[in-house]
Amino acid sequence: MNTNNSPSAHVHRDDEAQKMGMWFFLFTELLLFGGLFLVYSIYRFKNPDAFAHGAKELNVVLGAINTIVLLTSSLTAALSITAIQKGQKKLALGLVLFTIFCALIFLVNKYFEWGHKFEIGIYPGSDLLRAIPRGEALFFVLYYFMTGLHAIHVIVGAIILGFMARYIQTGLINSDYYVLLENGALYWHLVDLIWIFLFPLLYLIH
Amino acid sequence: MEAKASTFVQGVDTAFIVILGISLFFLITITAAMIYFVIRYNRKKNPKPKDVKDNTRLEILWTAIPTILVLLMFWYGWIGYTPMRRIPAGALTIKATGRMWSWNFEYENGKQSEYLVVPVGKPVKLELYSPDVLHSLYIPAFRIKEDVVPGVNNVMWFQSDKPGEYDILCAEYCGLRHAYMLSKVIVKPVEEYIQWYHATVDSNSMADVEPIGLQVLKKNACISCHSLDGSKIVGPSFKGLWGSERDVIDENGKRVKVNADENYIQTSIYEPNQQVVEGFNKGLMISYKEAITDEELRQIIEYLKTLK
Amino acid sequence: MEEHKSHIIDYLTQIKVWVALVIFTLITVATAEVDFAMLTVAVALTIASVKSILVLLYFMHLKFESRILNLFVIVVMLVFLAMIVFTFFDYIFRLSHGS
Amino acid sequence: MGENVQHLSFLQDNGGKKGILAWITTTDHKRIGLLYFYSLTVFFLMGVVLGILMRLELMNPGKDLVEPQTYNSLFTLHGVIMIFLFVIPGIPAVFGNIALPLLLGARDVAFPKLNLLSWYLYILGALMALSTLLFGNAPDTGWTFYAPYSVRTGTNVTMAVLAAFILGFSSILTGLNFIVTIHRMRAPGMTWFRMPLFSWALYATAWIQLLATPVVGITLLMIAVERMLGIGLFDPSLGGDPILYQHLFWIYSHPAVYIMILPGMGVISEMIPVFARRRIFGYKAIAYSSLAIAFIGYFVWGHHMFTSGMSGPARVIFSLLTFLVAVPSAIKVFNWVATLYGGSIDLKPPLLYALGFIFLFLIGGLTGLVNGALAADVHIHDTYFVVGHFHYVMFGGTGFAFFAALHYWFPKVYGKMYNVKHATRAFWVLFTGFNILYFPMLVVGMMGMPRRYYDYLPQFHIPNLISTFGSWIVVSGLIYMIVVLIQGYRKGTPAGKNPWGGLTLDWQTDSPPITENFVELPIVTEGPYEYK
Ligand code: HEA
Ligand code: HEA
Ligand code: HEC
Ligand code: CUA
Ligand SMILES: [Cu+2]
Repeated sequence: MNTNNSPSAHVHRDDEAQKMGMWFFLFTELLLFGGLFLVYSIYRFKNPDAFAHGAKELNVVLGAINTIVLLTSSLTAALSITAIQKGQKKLALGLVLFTIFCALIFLVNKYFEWGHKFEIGIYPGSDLLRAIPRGEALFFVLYYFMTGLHAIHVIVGAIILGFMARYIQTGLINSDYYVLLENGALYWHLVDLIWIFLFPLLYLIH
Repeated sequence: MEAKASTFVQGVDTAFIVILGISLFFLITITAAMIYFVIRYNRKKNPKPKDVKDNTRLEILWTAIPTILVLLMFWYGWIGYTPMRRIPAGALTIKATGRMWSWNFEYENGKQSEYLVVPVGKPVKLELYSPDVLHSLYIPAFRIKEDVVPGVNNVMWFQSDKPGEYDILCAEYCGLRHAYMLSKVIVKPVEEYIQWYHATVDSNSMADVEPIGLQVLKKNACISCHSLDGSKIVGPSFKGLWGSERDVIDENGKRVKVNADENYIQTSIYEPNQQVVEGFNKGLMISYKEAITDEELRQIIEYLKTLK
Repeated sequence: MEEHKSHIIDYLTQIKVWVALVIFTLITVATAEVDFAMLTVAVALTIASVKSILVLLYFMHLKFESRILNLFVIVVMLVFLAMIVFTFFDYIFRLSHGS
Repeated sequence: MGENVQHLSFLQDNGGKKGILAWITTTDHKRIGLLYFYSLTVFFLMGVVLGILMRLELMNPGKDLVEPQTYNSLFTLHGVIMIFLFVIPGIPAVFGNIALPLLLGARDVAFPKLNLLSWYLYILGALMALSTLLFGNAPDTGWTFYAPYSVRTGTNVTMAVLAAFILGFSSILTGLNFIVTIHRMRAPGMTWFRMPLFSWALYATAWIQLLATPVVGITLLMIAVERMLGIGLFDPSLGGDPILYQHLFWIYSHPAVYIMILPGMGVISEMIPVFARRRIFGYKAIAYSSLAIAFIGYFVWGHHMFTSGMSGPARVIFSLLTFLVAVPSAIKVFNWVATLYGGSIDLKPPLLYALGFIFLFLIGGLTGLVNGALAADVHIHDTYFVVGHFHYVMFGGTGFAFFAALHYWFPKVYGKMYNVKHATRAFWVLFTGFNILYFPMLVVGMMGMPRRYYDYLPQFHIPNLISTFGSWIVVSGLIYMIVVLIQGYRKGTPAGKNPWGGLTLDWQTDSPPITENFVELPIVTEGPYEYK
């Protein structure tokens, strides 16, 4: 085997590798929720009526609004990349901030939704959950677990986007180097992707 | 383990022999080849290696042959197993309860026994039931095993053609006394079995000389968690319990003192997680509401009174 | 280690995708009220799948990424599906054949 | 390769930092590999001690040494330590880290900082798991954490489960790093089929780490939440399904056994051609069989549940697939042995361990086939036969491959050579003791002794006694081996760049390698084992 006599290569930037790494990370996230989807589908299969009954308790309107909020935030996250590619720094910044704003709206909605459930006594470990049929209790436990884990991802996503906004401001992210923003947006889309399935599974299928 | 303790032995042992036979063949040939090559092509003897090219035909060959062999193994495993799942109609049905940490067998006429007594040459179906955690009913001599899963109605069956006594072991880890969750199958000639089945007193235990309350405690395996001599096993000892003052944690997590009277004993047995004795764990003891009648409860209490 | 510039997706395409997504959401909410019996689940999941494919292809730029990455996404989905299918092999036969 | 006097070896180059700080803040893949090696050895030795204590208890029926509760914690922690802290991270985190960039002709892994982060997560997880040992109340569920017992027991299961969750995360990040490294950092001219086979093995492993680990992560998280909030996810008295827990657990934990063995197989594939001075036989067959094992390995998990009450058709399908996953392993074994044919074989310690691996893995793999057969497994499930099986594959397989790698890359990493004669003797002690320790377990398992038994019936006594005796020999062998290696480290003769005559890129650079591995990045023009 020969060695290369050209000047030794610099440690050089590899955007492609960064993005690939992000995608692999998303795969693990998908399977993390995948495990939950599996649990959900088995329990639903075993207790179809109880699950349908439980789903009726959820507020479809709030769920639908949140879906649209997330879809919109996904759009603005995607648009911000186009903006930065075109060198429109202000626009990009605005779009990222708007995305974070949507995340907050989502969380506020979630807060009211959960708050209402707590008020009527549906929360993990509550007396009511102990009293209702097992299948239905399972539904609510899963509801909290799945939306809770998702909400954590929303929060993490918003924090990541916060950093992105900062980096756009400082110019670390610019029209020449924006893989960070792309990765942040990818993460955000994943959060959206998961919600796209959570919404019908939890709220709609009666 | 000579002869055929159960009808499955043949099929299972054949599967073992086929697989172990093929395995042994490969183990010996491959090991021999390695040793031979290491000696024959040692660097001292053979300083210049041959240049051997890859050989696709060889690769295909040693993919195909193992594939065929494993399919053969699968086949033997399968046919040895199918009879285990085909329960003959009209099998004698017995409810087998595995709980921490004892076995109990209940017959169609309500007779209960800590040993599994069965007639020779008759199919026996066991309906497996667990009130607490996973167990597994294992009879090595019969080559069968099936988990006892709470909330799931597993069944198993067997037919033994050889009278005798065989070990029953618990093969799924179930906590502290897992290794002591033992019992026996007693295979009896049919007439003897019928006699046993109709006898009111269980001739396999010397129950009648013990106080009736203790019998109830034994039958429900309370004493695998509660000692009678003051030592701590999993639950508090029964000794000195009656009438004493107990520190318990109630459902809201508050510490309270209660007096161990009839009421307290009753809730402790029917709703054990309502008041949990301090220093012990919730969830280990399950409710015995279904298992223990009011009559038996009274007998337990009478017996506890004698344990000072 | 080729240095390749990402494709720039114009604003309009993405907005169109968003409109489609919102419409699908409304459809799925509307059809949830209708009772297709066994089909309800299938319809809801199909719509969700279509939506997620749109997100993947456009918002996540998968359409403009390398072939290998697309392949990976498909493999991951298939592995996940297979996990579900194999688990159901147990439950379907267990529950439909009674105890 | 010219004048590289000015380049410091990675062992000396502290990057301007002092002492321990230069190590725990390093991003150099070789240093991180060594960090893993040292910490892992400590944990491993703890696991060994627990194993020895168990054997002492099992020497005779009845109580010999400890209380039942202690015994139950012993095998749980022994399992948790060995699985999550030793065999799963083992070869990838230590030798993958050290060797992968060298083999590929790269300066480092793709994400050096992430690499360091995985080590920190590993340490965090390890401390959490071990804290239960120190502060008492160690978990007593077995490493499988089966519900509902794991939900009910009063021991500190929550901590152990969260530790496993974090360790899983560490494993995922390592896998992610390796995949991207292999995709993006190969030296110019190194096509996929010019990669050394160890990289192929790590590549296949990384895919399993990425796709299987999250499933067990979420499952264990559910157990933790179930315990903390008292809700019912798997507890049947609250509507849960304990068999579903088993599915989820094994969806990860079966593929995990291939996380353990594939890197080991990769190591063996490196060594055999080097010591036989021959091009490896069936390069592509070995490379593809790694991928095949990784892929089929996802769909056989049900073979751990043949007696759980799973449906009949599922049992049959899982059994069939289990047999199919054995075929690619067989292909590897045949190709290894064929590589020896006509070679010029030098029986140095690394090769000795490699051949020992093949023999022990054969026994382990073939007993795996017995487990895979429905009829046979109904009898031996959850008996000592299974315990024998998995020690043969995990310790005899992965453990011996780990030793092989250790003896192989030792001169590269430290630049010094250990005493070959003593290392050879240590091997024979270890190998002999191993069989005396574990073979009786296969026998006593067939006789019907269940596992996780604190005490046993008298008919099982003799094999248990022999086994305990074997454990002492194994420990002596282990101590012998460690002493030889430490002596080598302190007083060994300089090893030179290429003591074994390997052709892969790791042997073309200095021993120990310089910080950025190569003075000039190599250009690759042919396959890794082209001995002429
Ligand atoms: C390194 C880890 C490792 C590896 C590689 C394997 C490899 C295999 N294992 Fe093992 N296994 C474990 C670790 C591992 N296992 C552990 C830890 C457990 C217990 C978990 C617990 O319950 O705690 C377990 C349990 C276990 C069970 C469950 C037993 C039970 O609980 O009842 C089964 C059942 O099918 C099984 C099967 C197999 C098979 C078929 C292989 C195959 O991959 C083996 C393939 C290899 C060969 C076959 C040898 C080479 C072949 C030849 C030389 C050719 C000749 C062969 C042919 C004709 C095909 N294993
Ligand atoms: C790789 C994994 C591994 C290893 C190496 C070992 C090593 C040992 N194991 Fe193992 N064991 C498990 C994994 C392992 N075990 C698992 C997963 C279980 C199941 C737990 C459960 O049921 O939940 C188990 C269960 C188990 C049982 C069954 C308990 C029961 O069911 O009741 C027993 C019983 O004797 C036992 C004994 C031993 C002994 C004596 C050793 C050793 O002490 C033997 C001596 C070993 C050595 C002396 C070291 C060899 C050295 C190396 C591999 C590399 C070190 C490198 C350096 C130091 C540089 N183990
Ligand atoms: C698996 C173990 C287990 C079994 C079997 C078991 N118990 Fe218990 N028991 C416990 C534990 C642990 C406690 C303490 C926690 C609590 O109060 O719930 C307890 C508490 C009690 C108490 C309150 C004791 C006190 O000191 O205040 C009584 C009475 C009792 N059990 C009776 C029984 C009876 C009667 C049976 C059998 C029908 C039985 N138990 C079976 C584990 C068990
Ligand atoms: Cu019951 Cu083990
Ligand atoms: Cu397995």
